[in-house]
Amino acid sequence: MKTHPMKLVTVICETLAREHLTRLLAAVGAHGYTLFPVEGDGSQGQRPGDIAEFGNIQLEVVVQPAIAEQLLARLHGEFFPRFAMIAYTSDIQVLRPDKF
Amino acid sequence: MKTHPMKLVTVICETLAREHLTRLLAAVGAHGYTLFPVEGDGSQGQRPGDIAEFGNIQLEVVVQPAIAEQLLARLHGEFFPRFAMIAYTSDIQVLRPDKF
Amino acid sequence: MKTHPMKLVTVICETLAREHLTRLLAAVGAHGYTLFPVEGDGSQGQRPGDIAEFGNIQLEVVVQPAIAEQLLARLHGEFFPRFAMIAYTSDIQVLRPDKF
Amino acid sequence: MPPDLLHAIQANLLSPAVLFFVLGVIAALVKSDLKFPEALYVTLTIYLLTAIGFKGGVAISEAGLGTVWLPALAALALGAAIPLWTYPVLRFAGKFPAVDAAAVAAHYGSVSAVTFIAATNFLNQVNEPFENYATAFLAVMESPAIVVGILLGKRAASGSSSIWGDSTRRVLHEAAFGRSVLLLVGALIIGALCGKRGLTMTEGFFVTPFQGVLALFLLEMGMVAARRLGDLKKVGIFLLAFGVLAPLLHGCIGVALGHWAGLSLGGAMLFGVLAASASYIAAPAAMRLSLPEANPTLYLTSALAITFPFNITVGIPVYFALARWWNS
Amino acid sequence: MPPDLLHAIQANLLSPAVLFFVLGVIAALVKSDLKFPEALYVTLTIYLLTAIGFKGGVAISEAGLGTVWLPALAALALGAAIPLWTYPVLRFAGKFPAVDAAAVAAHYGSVSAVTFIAATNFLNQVNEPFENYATAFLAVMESPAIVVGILLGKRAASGSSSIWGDSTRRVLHEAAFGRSVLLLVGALIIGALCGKRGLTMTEGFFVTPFQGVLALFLLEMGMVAARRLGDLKKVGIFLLAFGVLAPLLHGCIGVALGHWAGLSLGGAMLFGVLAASASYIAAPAAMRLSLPEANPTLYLTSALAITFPFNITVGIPVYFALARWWNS
Amino acid sequence: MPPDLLHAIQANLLSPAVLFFVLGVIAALVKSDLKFPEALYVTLTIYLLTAIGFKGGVAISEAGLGTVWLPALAALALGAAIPLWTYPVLRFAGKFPAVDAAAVAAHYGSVSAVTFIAATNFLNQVNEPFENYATAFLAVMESPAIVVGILLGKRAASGSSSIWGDSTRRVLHEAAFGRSVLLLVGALIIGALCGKRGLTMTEGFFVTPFQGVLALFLLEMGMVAARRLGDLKKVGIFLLAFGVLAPLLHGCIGVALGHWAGLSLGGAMLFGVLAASASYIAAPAAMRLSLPEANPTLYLTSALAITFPFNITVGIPVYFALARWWNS
Ligand SMILES: Nc1ncnc2c1ncn2[C@@H]1O[C@H](COP(=O)(O)O)[C@@H](O)[C@H]1O
Ligand SMILES: Nc1ncnc2c1ncn2[C@@H]1O[C@H](COP(=O)(O)O)[C@@H](O)[C@H]1O
Ligand SMILES: Nc1ncnc2c1ncn2[C@@H]1O[C@H](COP(=O)(O)O)[C@@H](O)[C@H]1O
Ligand code: NA
Ligand code: NA
Ligand code: NA
Repeated sequence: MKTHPMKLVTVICETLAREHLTRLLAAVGAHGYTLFPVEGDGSQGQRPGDIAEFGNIQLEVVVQPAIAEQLLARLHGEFFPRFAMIAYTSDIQVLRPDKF
Repeated sequence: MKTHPMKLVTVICETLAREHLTRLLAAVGAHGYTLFPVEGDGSQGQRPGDIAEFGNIQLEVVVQPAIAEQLLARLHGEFFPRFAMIAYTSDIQVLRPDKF
Repeated sequence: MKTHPMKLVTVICETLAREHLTRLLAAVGAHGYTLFPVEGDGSQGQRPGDIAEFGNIQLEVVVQPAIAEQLLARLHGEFFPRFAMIAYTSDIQVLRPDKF
Repeated sequence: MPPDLLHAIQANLLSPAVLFFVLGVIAALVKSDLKFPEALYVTLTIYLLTAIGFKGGVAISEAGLGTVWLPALAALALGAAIPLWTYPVLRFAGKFPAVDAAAVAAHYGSVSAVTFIAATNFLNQVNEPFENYATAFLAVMESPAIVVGILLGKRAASGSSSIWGDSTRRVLHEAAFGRSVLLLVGALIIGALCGKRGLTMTEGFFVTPFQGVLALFLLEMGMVAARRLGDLKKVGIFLLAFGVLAPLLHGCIGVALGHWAGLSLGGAMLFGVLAASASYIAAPAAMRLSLPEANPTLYLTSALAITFPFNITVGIPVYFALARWWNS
Repeated sequence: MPPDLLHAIQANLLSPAVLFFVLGVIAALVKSDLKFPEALYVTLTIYLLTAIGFKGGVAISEAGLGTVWLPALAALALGAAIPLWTYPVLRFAGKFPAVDAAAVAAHYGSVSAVTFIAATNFLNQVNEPFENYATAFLAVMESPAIVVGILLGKRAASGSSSIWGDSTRRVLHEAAFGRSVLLLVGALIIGALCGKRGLTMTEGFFVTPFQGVLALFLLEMGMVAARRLGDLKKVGIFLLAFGVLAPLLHGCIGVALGHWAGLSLGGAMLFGVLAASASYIAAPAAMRLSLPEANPTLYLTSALAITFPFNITVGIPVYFALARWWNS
Repeated sequence: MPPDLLHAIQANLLSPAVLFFVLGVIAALVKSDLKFPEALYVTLTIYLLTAIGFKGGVAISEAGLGTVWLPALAALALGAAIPLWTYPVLRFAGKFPAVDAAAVAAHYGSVSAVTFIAATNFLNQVNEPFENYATAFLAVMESPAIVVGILLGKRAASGSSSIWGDSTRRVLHEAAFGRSVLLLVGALIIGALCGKRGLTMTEGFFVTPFQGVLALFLLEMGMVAARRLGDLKKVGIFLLAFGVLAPLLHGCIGVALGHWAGLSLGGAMLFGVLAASASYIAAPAAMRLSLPEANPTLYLTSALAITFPFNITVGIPVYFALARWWNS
């Protein structure tokens, strides 16, 4: 099977940033995303996750490298100063490059 | 610590494909898997996840590269046409290669 | 955006190892972590996850390569013999290397 | 419309359960951030199924199996038969591909437990007595149509490998031990074994809060149904009409059959409701498993976004009026 | 302290609900592994909101809208007005940045449903009657202060791109259709449409277990509030004092206004409680969405770790004593 | 078997709670897709523990601490003592490694709250009165055996680094503030502080639905226990026999001790049930934390798949017959 390189961008952030984030994804042109609630600990303290509003979500999005670049830039500029969060990219291989 | 390369195959799909998927994993010879419910958005619409049957799962399986290859091929041939889903592979390092 | 290489260590293990694990993370100097409950199947049988105490968690931690090394070594020496678990590392890119 | 029917429709629309359903629809339409956790949905399902199962079982222990078996058999037969005429209608009049026609037919032969519960709620509200053991009909009607539908669809679909191959066995397993059948039949048997004494012990749980729990559940179902409204335009005018006419036709047949099987007015009406209702959880799950080629938008939209809301709001009082007319 | 007040405080502290709250605080302080699942938290919220909404709606249908509109308007106006004086106090006396002052002000103008429910619980316990339709005041007071607070804060903050830009529309959407407003207003309307008959049908769910459910919920809220106690030192002495004095002041104003609007002793006390309480779910969510520059530690700690526990334990009996004094 | 015992066993087996347990076992054996969400499991646990704790506390406030302290002390001592004889039996007769023997011993000295609750349910059903404050014995018996078991096991196991090192402190912390102890003891104290009046306020929640909730919980526990049945062959015949004989022996001792401590027939029986029951949540969690070298298959299978179902179905009526025989 021929696979194609793609970028996976993972964002872990406070739940209350969710709507901003999904709007950002639409803005940079991502075609879909996956998310789920997580617990966490970081520089801004523990997030036990018994109340969604005070907890974290993890959001994963598969995108073209160029879009990943753009996404990271805007996360850095607009989100990092405002929200408790981390973000990272990794290299993945997909079968249907046109889907992303 | 000496680490060994292995493949992580991640599948995000509608919950109702779960049983087919785990049977496919057994068929190609994976030794275990991990899964959890997720919400998502994609070409086939939003999946809010308040009813498991209408939601998504994310399934992660660590396998030998050859098995990953086989798994992808069968996902492509038998699952992609039938279910709302995405799948991708990434390179990971493990300590106990014989476990996978 | 200039990105910096970092290691993502993923641990999937029985929930009852949680406290030991988070203490280990603190001991090796990780600055945060993310975790969530998962279901799984492996050499030690199915873990359906309807009772947290009998289920699995997945823990993800972003660390410097040197710390990842140390973490893996201690997982191998102290955890693998004791708990149902797997662990693997992958290469990721972050924007704020000083955060990890 | 006869004034009685109007009155019944109005009474139904002003019940807490139906109003909470409407609130759920509104919540989804205005895109409110209200969302039920998945665990709550499952919990409510487990509660409602065990509660009606248990009460039904107690009723069987009072009435005796001798009274129940004939109408139960009729219910089972009706469920299995419905796909036999809905399939050709969808296939030839509706021009649907064979797997899609089979899948939709399975949904309409199977039943919606919530619609049934809402109907018993309605009967309680208008003080119309009914056979409590009617839950047994619900229990036996879920699976037969699904099996029939899959058999119809399998002739057309083709599974290419062993993952798909042995699915018949799995379908029968699901039909017998799937979550809802297991809970319903299990609770029925438990109720029958415990009898009235068991009910006295547990009525603070299975009876006291029941109507309120149903209202809460319908709030969620309103949201779930309304989220599918956007797909209405994708399914075409034929299926839209089918989603309203099929339940009306099946409701008539069901009421008549229930009457013929010796049930009271209320019981015959419930029979009609079962025939008229379409499954939207068990049947879709079975179709994804056994006929993954069938298009889920078609059967989910018609069962969940058309037939379910129609039955909950208008259908139930209509079948009641039918049963009354038949009885007089 | 007058003996009456002491007695009221003692009665409140020894109620199951408040003792479970204290247990929750202790659980968090000793770092017990007790944790409520998120789904349980949401379920309890949905239950409490629909239950008081529904009962309030039934009360409206009994009392008539004519009785309710004036005090409801007064409640709405009071909620919108509170930020107008708390903002300058925080900005100039407290020396807080503009966005932070605006955010905190929004929290104190908005309301805490749980505090309100605990207050009705207290009134039931001391056998003091009150207008059940007071839930309507709760419903109309949640959003206005949030909107006012955001407008105050927006003048200072600056959104740099379109993701942040169109937030006014979203804030108004939230204010009208956010989860808690939707459930409260929806259940109020349903209750008003169903009237007494609807209540009879569902009281096994909405009334019978209510007080116990509240106790369970306060157990969780005790843990949630106590987890924030560690942040007390971060917010400074000014906000600490504000978190106790603002509710006392607003409680007085609320009791007086409620009295002026023609409410009974119990109703005026609830009015005071609403004015005194600070939002810790709806308002923080709105601030993160619309004023993400504001520091959440400030508003969460003051609303959740200071004002909420103060009101639950001491505030409620104090506002009761105030209302009694005013009435005599 | 004496006819009385047979009758008691039959009465127990035909109660809704036990039948739902059996349904759960069947659901797991036929591999039904029925599954309780984790949040529901936790919620049911929290509910059951606070409900019996609260009612127990009210009973203490009625009876006075003077009545309760002696049997409570006896319970605590019994719990701590049981591992002292089960450990050598397992170590030398059973030939288990030291850590495994210690771990299993801890489980049998500790208690199962659900078994206790099922026993009170049984007593209610056969109209046998009992001391409601017996919940206090449950509360004090959970931890001592776990601490003793860990001390026994620690001598054999060796933690190689500081993550494992300071575990004694953590074990004592868990013993005092672990979830179930905290809820039980907390609710006991709250109940004692509130007294009868507190119970009147909350009985719609803590009493009315209690028996039904227990039935639902046992449905889940049936599934959980049955999933372990596959491990029966891994634990060996010795542990199989131990899982049935140890509870019988401990039940006798408990009934005798309870009788000696001045309890009624029902109270002595509950004492026996506590001694006979084995922990399957708190103890396994403590073992994974403090004796991670011990093999969980051994202690989980014996406590959960052997002793628990045995007690729920046959043990409870046996201990009842024992208590009756002792009393006569
Ligand atoms: N080093 C890390 N590894 C994994 N997750 C992290 C890490 N640091 C932070 N997080 C996650 O990101 C959330 C926000 O981080 P922070 O802003 O540092 O509080 C935390 O609650 C964690 O869920
Ligand atoms: N680009 C993407 N990144 C991450 N997850 C995706 C992406 N596209 C689709 N998904 C996930 O895969 C599911 C099915 O995708 P689809 O078939 O496109 O509807 C969605 O509900 C998402 O959870
Ligand atoms: N090959 C695998 N791929 C993904 N997850 C695995 C794999 N093997 C084991 N796991 C996860 O790790 C847990 C413990 O594994 P084990 O010790 O093999 O039972 C399982 O319950 C799974 O959640
Ligand atoms: Na039907
Ligand atoms: Na306020
Ligand atoms: Na014991």
